[in-house]
Amino acid sequence: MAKASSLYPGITIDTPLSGRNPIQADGLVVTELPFLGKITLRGDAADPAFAAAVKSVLGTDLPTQPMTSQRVGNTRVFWKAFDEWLIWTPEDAEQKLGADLNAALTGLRKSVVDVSDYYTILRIDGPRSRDLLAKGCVIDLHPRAFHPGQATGTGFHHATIFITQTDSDVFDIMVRWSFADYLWNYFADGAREWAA
Amino acid sequence: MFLVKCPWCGWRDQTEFSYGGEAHIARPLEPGQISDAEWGDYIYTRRNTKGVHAERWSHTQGCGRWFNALRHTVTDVMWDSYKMGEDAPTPPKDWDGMTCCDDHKKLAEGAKK
Amino acid sequence: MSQTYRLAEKGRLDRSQKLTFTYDGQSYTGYRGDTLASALLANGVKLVGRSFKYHRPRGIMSAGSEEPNALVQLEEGARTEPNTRATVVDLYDGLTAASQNCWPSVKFDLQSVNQKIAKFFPAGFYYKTFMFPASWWTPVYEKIIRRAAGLGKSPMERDPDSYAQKFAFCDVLVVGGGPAGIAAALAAGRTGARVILADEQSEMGGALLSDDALIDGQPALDWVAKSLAELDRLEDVTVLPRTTVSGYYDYNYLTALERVTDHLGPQADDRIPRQRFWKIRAKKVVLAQGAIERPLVFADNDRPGIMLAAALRTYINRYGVMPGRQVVVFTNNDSAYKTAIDAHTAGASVDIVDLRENPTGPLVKQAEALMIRIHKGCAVVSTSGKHAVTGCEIAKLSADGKSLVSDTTYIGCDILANSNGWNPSVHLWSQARGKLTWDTEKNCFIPGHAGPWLPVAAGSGTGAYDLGDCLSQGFAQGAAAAKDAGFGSGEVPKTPATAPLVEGPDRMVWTIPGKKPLGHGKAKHFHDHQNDVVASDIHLAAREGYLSVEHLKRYTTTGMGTDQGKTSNVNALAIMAEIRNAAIPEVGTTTFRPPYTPITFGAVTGQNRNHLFIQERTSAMHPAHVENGAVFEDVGDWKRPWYFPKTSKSGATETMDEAVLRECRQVRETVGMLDASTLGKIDIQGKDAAEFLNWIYTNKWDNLKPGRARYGLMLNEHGMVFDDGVTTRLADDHFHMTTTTGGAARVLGWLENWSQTEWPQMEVYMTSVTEQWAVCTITGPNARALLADVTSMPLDPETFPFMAMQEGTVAGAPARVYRISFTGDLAYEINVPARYGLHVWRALQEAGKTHGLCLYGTETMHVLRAEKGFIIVGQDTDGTVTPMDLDMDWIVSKKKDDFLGRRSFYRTDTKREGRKQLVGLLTENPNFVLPEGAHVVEDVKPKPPMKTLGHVTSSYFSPNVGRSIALALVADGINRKGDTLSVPLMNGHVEKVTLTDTVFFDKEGVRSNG
Amino acid sequence: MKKYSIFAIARNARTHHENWERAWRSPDPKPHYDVVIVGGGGHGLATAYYLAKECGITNVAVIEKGWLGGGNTGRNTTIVRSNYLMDESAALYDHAVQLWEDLSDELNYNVMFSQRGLLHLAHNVHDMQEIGRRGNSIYMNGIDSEFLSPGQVKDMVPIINLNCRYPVMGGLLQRRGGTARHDAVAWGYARAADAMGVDIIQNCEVTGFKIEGGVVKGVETTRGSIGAGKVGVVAAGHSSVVAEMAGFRMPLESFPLQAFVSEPMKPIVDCVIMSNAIHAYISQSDKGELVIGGSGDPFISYSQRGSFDQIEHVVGPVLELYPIFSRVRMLRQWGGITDVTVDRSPIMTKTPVENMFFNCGWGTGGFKATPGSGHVFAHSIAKGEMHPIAAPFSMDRFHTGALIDEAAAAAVAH
Ligand SMILES: Cc1cc2nc3c(=O)[nH]c(=O)nc-3n(C[C@H](O)[C@H](O)[C@H](O)COP(=O)(O)OP(=O)(O)OC[C@H]3O[C@@H](n4cnc5c(N)ncnc54)[C@H](O)[C@@H]3O)c2cc1C
Ligand SMILES: NC(=O)c1ccc[n+]([C@@H]2O[C@H](COP(=O)([O-])OP(=O)(O)OC[C@H]3O[C@@H](n4cnc5c(N)ncnc54)[C@H](O)[C@@H]3O)[C@@H](O)[C@H]2O)c1
Ligand SMILES: Cc1cc2nc3c(=O)[nH]c(=O)nc-3n(C[C@H](O)[C@H](O)[C@H](O)COP(=O)(O)O)c2cc1C
Ligand SMILES: [Zn+2]
Repeated sequence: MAKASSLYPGITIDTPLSGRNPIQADGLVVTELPFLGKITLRGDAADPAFAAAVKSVLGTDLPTQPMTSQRVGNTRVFWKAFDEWLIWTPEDAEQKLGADLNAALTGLRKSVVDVSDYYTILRIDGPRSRDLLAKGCVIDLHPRAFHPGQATGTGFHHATIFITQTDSDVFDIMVRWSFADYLWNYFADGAREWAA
Repeated sequence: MFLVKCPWCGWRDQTEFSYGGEAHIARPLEPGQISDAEWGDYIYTRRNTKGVHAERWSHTQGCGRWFNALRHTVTDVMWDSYKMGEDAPTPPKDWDGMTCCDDHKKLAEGAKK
Repeated sequence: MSQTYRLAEKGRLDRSQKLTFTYDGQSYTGYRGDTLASALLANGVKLVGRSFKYHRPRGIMSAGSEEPNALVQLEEGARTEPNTRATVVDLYDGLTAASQNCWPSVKFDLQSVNQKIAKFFPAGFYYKTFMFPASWWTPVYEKIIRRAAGLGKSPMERDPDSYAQKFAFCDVLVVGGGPAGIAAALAAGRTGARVILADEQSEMGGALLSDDALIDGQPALDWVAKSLAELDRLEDVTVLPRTTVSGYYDYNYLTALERVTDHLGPQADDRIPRQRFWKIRAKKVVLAQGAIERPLVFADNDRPGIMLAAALRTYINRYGVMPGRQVVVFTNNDSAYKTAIDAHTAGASVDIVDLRENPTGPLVKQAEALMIRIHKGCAVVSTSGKHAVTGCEIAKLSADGKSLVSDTTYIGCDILANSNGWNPSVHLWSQARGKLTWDTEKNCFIPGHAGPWLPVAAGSGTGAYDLGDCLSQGFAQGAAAAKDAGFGSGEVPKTPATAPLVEGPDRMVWTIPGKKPLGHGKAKHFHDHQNDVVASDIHLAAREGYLSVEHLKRYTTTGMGTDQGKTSNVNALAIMAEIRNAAIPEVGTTTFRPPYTPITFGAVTGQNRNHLFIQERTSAMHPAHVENGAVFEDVGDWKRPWYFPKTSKSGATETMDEAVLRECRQVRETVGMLDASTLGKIDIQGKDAAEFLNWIYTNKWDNLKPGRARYGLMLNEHGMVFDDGVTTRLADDHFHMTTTTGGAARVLGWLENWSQTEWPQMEVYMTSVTEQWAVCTITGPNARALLADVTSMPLDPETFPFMAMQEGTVAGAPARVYRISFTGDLAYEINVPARYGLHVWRALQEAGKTHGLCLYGTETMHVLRAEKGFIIVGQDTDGTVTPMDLDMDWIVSKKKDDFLGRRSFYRTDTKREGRKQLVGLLTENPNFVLPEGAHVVEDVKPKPPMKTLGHVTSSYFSPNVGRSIALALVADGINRKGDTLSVPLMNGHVEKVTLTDTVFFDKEGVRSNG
Repeated sequence: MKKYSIFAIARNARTHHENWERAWRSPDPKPHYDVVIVGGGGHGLATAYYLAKECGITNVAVIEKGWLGGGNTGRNTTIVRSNYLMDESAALYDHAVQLWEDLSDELNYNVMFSQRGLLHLAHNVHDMQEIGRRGNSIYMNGIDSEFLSPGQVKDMVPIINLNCRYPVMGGLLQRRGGTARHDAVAWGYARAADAMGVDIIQNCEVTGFKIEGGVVKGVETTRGSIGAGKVGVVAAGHSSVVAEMAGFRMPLESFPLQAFVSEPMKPIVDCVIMSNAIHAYISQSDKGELVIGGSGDPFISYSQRGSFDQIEHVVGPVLELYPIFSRVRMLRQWGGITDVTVDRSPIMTKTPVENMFFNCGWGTGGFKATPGSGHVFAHSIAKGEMHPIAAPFSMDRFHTGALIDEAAAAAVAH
């Protein structure tokens, strides 16, 4: 939903899916998680200085195993690549986190980029979530193959997505702003077969 | 649609990757010192191997990293992948690409002996 | 008519559900559980189609997906569907079908005259004729051939149904739900493995559905039911009836088409997909596809009523139809005796014609005991009947099977069932790169060495026809597959008890001699019923040198029909082997290719249609553009405002030309605003970022000051321009790059590629931020005043000069404002995080009211930049253009030793004089706008060919210059400025043009200061 | 060679078609030929034919590792056109089209060359600029070329959906373009070449070359060594493999390209329609199948298959443009191995080995050139100098940079 900015008074802020009602079907709800903070962090995890500096800011070690993530409070840190992490923060926490990371990492090989608006996140919740994702996702999301806390980049037809499971039947899917409408429409169309 | 082994993310659908052509083609260090023909070969000429081909892939939709892999271009079976800068693994000389990846470890060990 | 041929008791039908259907305008009834074919046979309809070439009457030959003959046009209107095999259509109430490829009707088909002149249509006849006169081929001969060919008719309306795709993963995929497949699924499923069991039929059970076998002393179908119930209880087992596995691709990727609602008939609502296309990645695959019966190749073996023996048995037992009263069973093996026995039991009078002199199996004994007449050592040598078979002649065969050694005897019959043994279904095995072996005992191809994905086969698909063997193979392979996939110990469930199958040997006579030598007389020995290919065509092909099985296929079209030769291929190659005096495996098979049976395009596409075909990417300001009445242009997958037509009070809407003229003028007079969000943006960080850019761009970057921006050209290693854009240094180790809209992904890929693979030691990281930033570009003399209304940033040229960047707030939102210009006028590119984009756009629009703000789109942008001679990569360049060709030598650093593409400048052709170079063109008639793409010549000839010097890349009417302007790539153009050349157009007009500089407006470049 | 005609058929009908002679012999290889052609696809066979017919060199063998025409000649979507952008290409491909126009007659074999018209659709402004430039360029080269408005496109192809995701903004038509029967081309050339004494040797793979002092002397094959005065290599997808045998490399990569056909239907698509922006092309064969192709897989492969997702990427656009085909079914899909150059133009060239000539790099679009390619290549081999039409396509362009860049202008070469 478009809404008033809490940082800049009097300003309406939007997401690519502003104004959409959740997609609802039997065993399925799809909603947008708007305005989460998102930061791309890059650097050399093998460099102890880098690891320590990041830990001093995040309060946790960076995940170094492919497809894993860490959660500290409301912040989630995902392994994106061997030298890249994605951090999701609560709304409006990204500026401070970004600044803190930059400060802590000064002089080290690194990159910190705010990508909060580059992406948005769709949440699929319900026992049919896997069936919906199976309409386009090329990775196996069966409970034996993919667990809560795991995360990876992959594809959904034309969209590149980053997917993580947060709970037994809940998946959060991050997608570029300009592909959000497409993905949303895909889900909406796909959910029709279970429409109440 | 074959599978490609990302050295980090594991075996994934080929559609998640971008192909980057033949591997181990280094850019000439002194382009000014080489002939037009040598420069032309660097940009255009490729082994185009029928058989075991060393090639580059990027896990574009996944981790986004480039790596190298050996694939048999007759059957599209991938022997293994390896990170940039690492040496290529060595499948047995007579590997015909008609084995499944599960067997490659065994084959590789056999070849060493 | 009311199901005269329906048996009282038998069949897996729900007789409480009587269904009405229409065939060729006539109404009939059938039951739930029927196929269209079984229902037609129950109603005594045998003639269902006309053959491809000769338009001979054709009936129903099989009871499955291998059917070559009984193709119908299913339904009418939007849901019509050509070439549908009646044998696989589940009957539903209200079904409508019609015969196809015949006119005016299937009974009286005018083109059946082709039969009479069949002698003139041997294989390949069209390669030998229709050559004279040459000019007649396309308009006359080909038209006739096209009309005559082609089978059914395409739908002419949009499909009202929906389709879906499903990506599935499993440990064990079992293809085929006969006894072997069910056993495999049970064995695998019990280990806890994820199992998918797919069968193309409406029910699981395979051959058992047509059989009366016992398992553990109980009807086999009880075992099937019990097993399915168990599978249903296993959480990770999915059983998919009506699902044909269509393709077996690399790494155990298999596709399957599930017919979700086809058996229910047209649905009122398209919410439930009509068909679902499965894309399955399996760890292990068990192929239990069964076997397909092979017909005998005998004279006139194509009349309606002539069918496969097992098919007749299926009609009797599974569908409760005894389609005739007098049955002849013609066989070379024991299995067809079951058909004879069942037909006899169903009340028909039965004759068995057995090629074998001395058949011995227990089934033979059983038939003898039932007093069924058996004509041993005999063959059917002719058949008769106009629209359906009415009888046949039989005769004794010589020991070599090549000739008749007795007079013929006539037997009246209305059904002629025949069997030439079985072909295991090795299609998917072969698609999976598995080798085939010819089994000399069973006379068929069976799976040999497996391909890399190591599928396993079980059941009659391996040539094991004994039910017990099928079950035990299924259990064993299912258990082994699960174990290989990491489940269970490999322990094999115990096979239940079944009666052993005891069969005598077959007698192979690949071509049954007729009364006349092959190819003489009228009789035809069909092996490919659908494409009307006969044994004598194979002889002809061989005679003419088309000896390879692949040439045979293509010369005669054998096996190229919608059935892909499921019943014909092995017969064809066996006949070729005989002719060549070669062993059958030496002749070999043609290549098995997907799909196993034809798959609907709709299903392959699934949801990827209409608005989901390819994403429509839009910027954060898109809602405002829609409100403002923008007309959009497709740029890559983006929808960008092209122009903003105004509607006058009288209701007239501006044309594109009018809108663009107005927008162009107003931008230069007051101020305009463009949505530039789609430009690619890349955040570049790291201590080596500047050095990296030195490699990537032709100019120098290490000397750029933070807060300042610079334009760059990017080349590939061929030395050709492939992208351009402005890049800003945000900090020593931090740059913000922009790229063209269409080039964004390519450029990022290019940078990543070099940094990761060639220069991994460089400290530089790229991150795409295209959508992070929404960009409102304001440009024109009033731009500064407008911006001043919505920001408190200092805007005076000293503090905020051209090619500089400032951070601050605009309209209350955090912003980076870049003072760069693509119009040549004073301009600001206001970047805000996308969430603020719509707000800022609206705020600027509002504030702009007092500054004469006009919204403009990409077309005006193109005109304005052309006025200034700014290039558009991809329009004024095409991948063959160097910076020097663009007269942009100034941007190529002479100080750098190297950068990407530099070496290519020194190649003979690249450094050559007289290359095509970018110049301006002014037409003689200032109002004449050259078409883009028109060519420039020196010597105009009355008509082409004319030697051209280059072409117009950009061309517009420029209201600001007050005339038309154009850019062109012209050979040696830079040296030829001032010359007058010509542009001859395709409509005959020739426009004289003068070569000029590329800058048409504000040559002094003062306007960018405001 | 006995002449084929309706009369021949009638005559043979009387004798139950038992007296047709072989279309070509299956001779054993001779120890030496003046020219050995490696590769029995359309181009190789045409080369042999023109060597015999026009250059008076009849002591020629065509060596084919499998069956004649079993390479890309037997697996292409049969599109013929000459509306190429670059002057050099236009000259080459139009030379071919002119030969096509008389080919059935010349070979006495109906190759079913059907000038049903070839339409390129433009779906966006960039496409319009591309066809604008190409259409004019073709026109200036004296080749037929017409622009169509969307309405005219609709008149020509009534079943098209103009307002699809990328609306049809216009079209470029070449009326002389069309299709031909692929197999017949190989067979027709083989028969005519054979009749002039060319030996066509199938199931014989070239495994190496005899090269002495930088001069080729013969070929090694699975059926023994064969001496040769000159060698012309026309091995399409396998060009790099054969070049390796001769000790040099080519600027080529071999990519899979797939095609598929629908079940046959009554005539519904009259011309050939190509769409580069959404990448699908479609025509209907005389048997009634829709013949459909698109772009190739993006990795090298000799598997003669391709990935299923490429098929999906073609079916999607087809249904977008022709939604009525949603219920129509795909009958068969297959793949070929296309040797692709970076500029998407072929290579006809002398090589580092004297008397060895290469004709390759036709990639995804060489069927249409078959007669022209064979013709100029034959003359080049005979003379030892590249024919003027072939000369710009020499291999040294990759050193000088004088590419004939059909790829650069975003035209796709099918
Ligand atoms: C799916 C697809 C669609 C296409 N569509 C079109 C189209 O619509 N229009 C168009 O113009 N073009 C098209 N093409 C391209 C066209 O098919 C080819 O460019 C053309 O057929 C090449 O002909 P050729 O004779 O050079 O090659 P081929 O027909 O491939 O012949 C080469 C022969 O060399 C043989 N050979 C290879 N190595 C050896 C050896 N060592 N010894 C002996 N013999 C050897 C091969 O077996 C083969 O028979 C398409 C290609 C494909 C794959
Ligand atoms: N000589 C003989 O008497 C003889 C010959 C053949 C079979 N049989 C009998 O037939 C039975 C064979 O059992 P079985 O399990 O091996 O085979 P089956 O024929 O019972 O089952 C195979 C099943 O696979 C399905 N199928 C085939 N291809 C498919 C595909 N691509 N996708 C989805 N489904 C597909 C078929 O529709 C069929 O239902 C046994 O009872 C055997 O005794 C006997
Ligand atoms: C123009 C054209 C039309 C074709 N039409 C058919 C057809 O109607 N039926 C068919 O089964 N195959 C058809 N094919 C495909 C061939 O069967 C075969 O797949 C192709 O020649 C490649 O050979 P391969 O599959 O044996 O490798 C056609 C091929 C081409 C090139
Ligand atoms: Zn990865």
